Amino acid sequence: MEIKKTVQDLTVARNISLNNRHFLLDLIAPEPLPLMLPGQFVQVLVNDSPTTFLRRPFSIHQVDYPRKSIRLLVQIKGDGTRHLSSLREGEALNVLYPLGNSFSLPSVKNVLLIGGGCGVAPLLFLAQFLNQNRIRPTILVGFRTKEEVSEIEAYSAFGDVFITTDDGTEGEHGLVPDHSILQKERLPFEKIYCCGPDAMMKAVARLAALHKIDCEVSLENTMACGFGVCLCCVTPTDRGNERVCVEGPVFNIKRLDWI
Amino acid sequence: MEIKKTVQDLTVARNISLNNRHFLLDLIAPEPLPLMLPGQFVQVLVNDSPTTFLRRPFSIHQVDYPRKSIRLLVQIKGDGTRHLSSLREGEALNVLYPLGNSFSLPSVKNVLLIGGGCGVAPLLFLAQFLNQNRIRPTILVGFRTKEEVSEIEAYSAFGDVFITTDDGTEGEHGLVPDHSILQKERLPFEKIYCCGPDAMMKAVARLAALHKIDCEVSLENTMACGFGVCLCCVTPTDRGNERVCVEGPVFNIKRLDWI
Amino acid sequence: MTNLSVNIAGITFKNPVTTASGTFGYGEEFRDFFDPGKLGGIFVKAVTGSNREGNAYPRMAETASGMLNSVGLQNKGVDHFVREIYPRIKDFDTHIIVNVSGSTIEEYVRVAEQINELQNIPAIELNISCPNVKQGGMAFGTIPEMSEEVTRAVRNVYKKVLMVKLSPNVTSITEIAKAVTDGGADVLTLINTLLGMAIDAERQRPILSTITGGLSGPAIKPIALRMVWQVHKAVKIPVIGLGGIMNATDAIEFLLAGASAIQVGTANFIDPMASVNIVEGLKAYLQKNHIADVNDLIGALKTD
Amino acid sequence: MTNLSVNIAGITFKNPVTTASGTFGYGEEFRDFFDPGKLGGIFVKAVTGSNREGNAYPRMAETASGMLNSVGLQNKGVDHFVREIYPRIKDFDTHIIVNVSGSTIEEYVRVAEQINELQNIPAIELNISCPNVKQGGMAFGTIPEMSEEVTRAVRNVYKKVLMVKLSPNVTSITEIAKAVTDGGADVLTLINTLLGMAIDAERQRPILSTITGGLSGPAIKPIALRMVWQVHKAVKIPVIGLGGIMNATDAIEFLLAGASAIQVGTANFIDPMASVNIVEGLKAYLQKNHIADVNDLIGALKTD
Ligand SMILES: Cc1cc2nc3c(=O)[nH]c(=O)nc-3n(C[C@H](O)[C@H](O)[C@H](O)COP(=O)(O)OP(=O)(O)OC[C@H]3O[C@@H](n4cnc5c(N)ncnc54)[C@H](O)[C@@H]3O)c2cc1C
Ligand SMILES: Cc1cc2nc3c(=O)[nH]c(=O)nc-3n(C[C@H](O)[C@H](O)[C@H](O)COP(=O)(O)OP(=O)(O)OC[C@H]3O[C@@H](n4cnc5c(N)ncnc54)[C@H](O)[C@@H]3O)c2cc1C
Ligand SMILES: Cc1cc2nc3c(=O)[nH]c(=O)nc-3n(C[C@H](O)[C@H](O)[C@H](O)COP(=O)(O)O)c2cc1C
Ligand SMILES: Cc1cc2nc3c(=O)[nH]c(=O)nc-3n(C[C@H](O)[C@H](O)[C@H](O)COP(=O)(O)O)c2cc1C
Ligand code: FES
Ligand code: FES
Repeated sequence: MEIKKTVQDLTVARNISLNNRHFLLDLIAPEPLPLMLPGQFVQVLVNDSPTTFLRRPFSIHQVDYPRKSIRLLVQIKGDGTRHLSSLREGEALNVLYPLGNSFSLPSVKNVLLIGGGCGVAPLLFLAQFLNQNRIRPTILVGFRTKEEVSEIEAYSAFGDVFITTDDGTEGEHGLVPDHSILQKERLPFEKIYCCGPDAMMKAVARLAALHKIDCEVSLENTMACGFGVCLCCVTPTDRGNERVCVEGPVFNIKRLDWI
Repeated sequence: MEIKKTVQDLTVARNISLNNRHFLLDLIAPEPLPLMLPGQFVQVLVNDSPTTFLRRPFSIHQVDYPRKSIRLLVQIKGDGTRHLSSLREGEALNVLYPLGNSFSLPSVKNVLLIGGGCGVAPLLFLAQFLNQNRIRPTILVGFRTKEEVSEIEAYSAFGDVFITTDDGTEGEHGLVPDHSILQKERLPFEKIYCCGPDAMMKAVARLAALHKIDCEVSLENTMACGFGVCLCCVTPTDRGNERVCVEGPVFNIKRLDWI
Repeated sequence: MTNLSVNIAGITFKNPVTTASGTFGYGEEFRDFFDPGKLGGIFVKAVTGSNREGNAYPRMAETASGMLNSVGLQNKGVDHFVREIYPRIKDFDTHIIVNVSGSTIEEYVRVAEQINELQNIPAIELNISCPNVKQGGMAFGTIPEMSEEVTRAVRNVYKKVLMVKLSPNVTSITEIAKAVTDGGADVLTLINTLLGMAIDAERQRPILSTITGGLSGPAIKPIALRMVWQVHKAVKIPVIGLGGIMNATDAIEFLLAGASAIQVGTANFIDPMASVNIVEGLKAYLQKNHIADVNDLIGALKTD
Repeated sequence: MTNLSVNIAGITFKNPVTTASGTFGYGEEFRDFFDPGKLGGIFVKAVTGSNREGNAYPRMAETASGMLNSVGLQNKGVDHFVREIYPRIKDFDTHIIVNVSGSTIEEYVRVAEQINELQNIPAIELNISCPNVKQGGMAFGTIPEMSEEVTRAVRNVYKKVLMVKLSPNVTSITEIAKAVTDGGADVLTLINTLLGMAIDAERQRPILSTITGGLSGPAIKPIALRMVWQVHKAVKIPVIGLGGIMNATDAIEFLLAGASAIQVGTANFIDPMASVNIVEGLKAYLQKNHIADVNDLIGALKTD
């Protein structure tokens, strides 16, 4: 099924600061939302930031169809995200969406979601979607430090949550791929979905390959257009260079040259 | 006396809309204001306007030394001034000031100030300054239409005010140089100070020359730096190309090649 | 009634707003947003002799009011275009023009010959200005003799309207323009991207895998306008102008400087509606200024 | 202790941050804002053989992340410089370098000879790249033979450090760089402005009195970085880099690309403190990254 893309002025309903690097943006559409799938993303036009020329891509963190609202989870990286962090209720934000493919619906039951940093963004939507399909995933999320651990209640509603922090101030100490649930000789998972920094995703991909677990990752290649026309965002796959914004952002690791 | 220029973050104390094209900005300095003279201007750094690269020059409209406050009168022309129009109380504005020369203190008593559009900006400060030097000027100001006629009370405190509007909805109908007080065979003025659109200033300059009245005009050449280093703002004078931002903005019409 | 249509080398464009090669895909991706039939024309992504994977990622760097790209002509080759893509787009209600690229004169000629057979393609745009391929590309476009030679070789086999897209990375754009005109071009398109570079100061590395790439966007508009103006005065054939056009005002500036039509490039990425909005804005400008025919704007810059 | 000083052709600059000719006056205008002695050097406004009034107003147009200027070398001539200006600035606690311009080789030579006599001027910067004068200027800088010839002529009379400032409006910057090096230059400065144009769509007129002018500011940074990188690899003499540097990060990018020092130009207009802020930012970067000597950054771009 082909979902029609649209470019729309959404209205900021809430801008919720989680900590000094992360915030949630609730955006309300003027008309019923198009159907969206977990793993898809939006391209946001950042106004009034002289150093931000192109749109900025963000995963869809949550969708509330009745309220015609989508939620983004944003980490402040540079000028673009800094400008978004100061958006106020009622301001308009021009958004191009929904973009990209999505995570696949698994045919198995033992599913693990792994997210690090703001790579957790698409996993909440995915967890909810899995629940709707009667799958309760295990969710492993990594943060830098205790202050940044957030939305655990939201995740817990959809699955069993495990936490790591880089500095050990909450959950297990260390990086996500080092968490004890991944250190067993045989892992109880049949499918892994992973999103986060490249190095983390590659480590998880190696682990999945080792344990012969099917694994999908969501890439965050830099983008100019986000809807398939510039060919700037490509990644090498078994079919040559493919567009992360159309054929991705979600790829099965079998199709990448990672391992 | 050399006045030291400074570049400072001023705080917006008030942003007063006069009509849908004009507003007043009150800016408070963090320390006592430098001495400023009527005719001088400031260069404002417009934040968060992607299409505004250079600073924007504005005349000093009023000065309140005890409150460490200066007031600008701004007309919305393009993106830069539009951004300034939405500044809120408490926001910071980076300002480079004071710049340029100033109107000269007249040695005569019968003085006429003529301003059109936002060319009236420096005249309020000048009128106040003249009063402090025991001169009560005649003040002739032109506006587009009734809705834009503003600050008449402020001018009236310092002199006798006459008004024209382009559409005749208030004061005399027509352009400033056509006002009846200028249509006499002998004009009762010994000095004219004029600021406004080029065409208006040139008409006034011709009139002044005809009546052999000493006349100073304030130019608004486009500027890159505003403090004398780029040589972009020059005007031809009897000493060759001179910088409007340093040797001006005020020039005696004798020194220009206008007539 | 305001006339928006322009005639360029015998082809009537319903309006002078077209889209730049490499920034509009094959037009299909924009159908979610608007009917491509509203545009004067579409210049599709570069087509080469055979499949190319293009350069390695990263291929993009954002710069002040612009971007660098080093896509490197990724496409599936002319056979694939003729077989798979052409049938899908040939009935668009607008002119489809194919951007023809290559590394050798033979490759350009071969692609042009195959496109010549496609009934609904009224013109090709010879890309002798791509800065992102090791051989050919920009090299052809920076040497007058080579520009003329490749143009002439294609002219010999291509029977419809031959447009040639010039590189701005040259000392004298008029010299190249004249050489290409002598080679038999019907129309000149300018400008392609300027060769630039971006560095990540934290990682102390170039941002692009290819180190250098092509600069596009509003940053280059002053250079593009200057070149269109110079070339318009130097040659007799029509010029299509582009480089940093984001809105109708920009487009009008290019028409005034002498462009008979304009292309919208990088702007498509930021606003997929940019090109149709420009059609509307142009119409509004003409009406506001009581100009009955858009042709009255072309080259109408007053310089007295 | 972090070392910020660089040695360029025998001159020790206390730091690699200098200011670009035509954007810093004679340094005096900045004394209200900071002590010019904090800078590595100051390149003063172009000096020509005799008084020049420059071009007519308007001389400036704002563009996307940049500006066009067509000042046209307005200055009171070399005699006036020697007599009036030099005495006022010669004791600044920084290197004063004179930007030497002209319309003929004789004029360049005459100015260089006179500046050669000024004890506190350790170098000149030969401006063979000004796009804003009818004769000479950029013409010299776009033809390798002429670039070499004017450099050699000045080399014959100028005994101190000879820097030559290159024009970016060329097909091959390395070819010009090599020609100028062969002509006897000690140092290359790049880039000067790119030739551009701006149009007022409402008035249907060019904005500049001269129609075209020189583009500067962040818009041109990618092009400048690319040229510095290319030239740094192509010649053995030091390169001074500029073009759109607004902050310390930009400056570091130029150093990484191979510049031994940088110049701050248009940024001075927007923030008179830009250059000293860059000195501070550079120091902070070195400290944060535990780099003891700024020389370790020069040309250190990792491209493996
Ligand atoms: C499909 C997709 C989904 C994404 N989802 C989210 C999300 O849900 N939440 C979120 O916070 N972020 C997400 N990102 C990343 C987000 O787009 C960037 O962090 C953002 O664009 C940075 O913009 P900026 O202007 O603040 O920073 P910039 O000033 O543009 O960049 C700051 C620094 O971050 C680096 N950077 C910027 N973008 C990327 C990138 N895509 N990959 C690697 N490095 C980069 C830059 O090189 C620079 O060093 C996503 C990216 C993609 C492609
Ligand atoms: C010394 C001086 C004092 C000034 N004092 C005042 C003042 O007190 N109040 C006030 O409202 N304005 C004043 N101006 C004019 C003001 O600086 C401009 O209107 C402003 O810079 C426009 O900025 P913008 O970004 O809104 O418009 P832009 O988008 O830059 O320009 C919009 C339109 O106005 C034209 N324009 C812009 N600046 C000028 C100019 N200087 N001369 C002629 N046309 C111009 C442009 O060409 C364009 O067509 C002064 C200018 C100078 C040089
Ligand atoms: C991502 C990207 C890909 C491009 N691919 C091509 C191409 O395949 N063929 C071509 O002739 N020009 C190509 N160009 C150049 C554009 O067609 C255009 O000449 C240039 O971007 C300047 O216009 P703009 O500033 O409006 O984008 C490409 C530009 C970009 C940004
Ligand atoms: C207003 C102005 C005047 C200039 N005058 C000169 C000059 O006299 N001599 C010269 O060599 N370069 C001159 N330049 C070019 C600058 O020195 C510099 O090479 C160019 O602006 C690029 O750097 P930037 O982007 O940092 O400004 C001038 C530039 C500007 C903007
Ligand atoms: S970002 Fe343009 S094709 Fe993917
Ligand atoms: S604006 Fe720069 S010298 Fe006047």
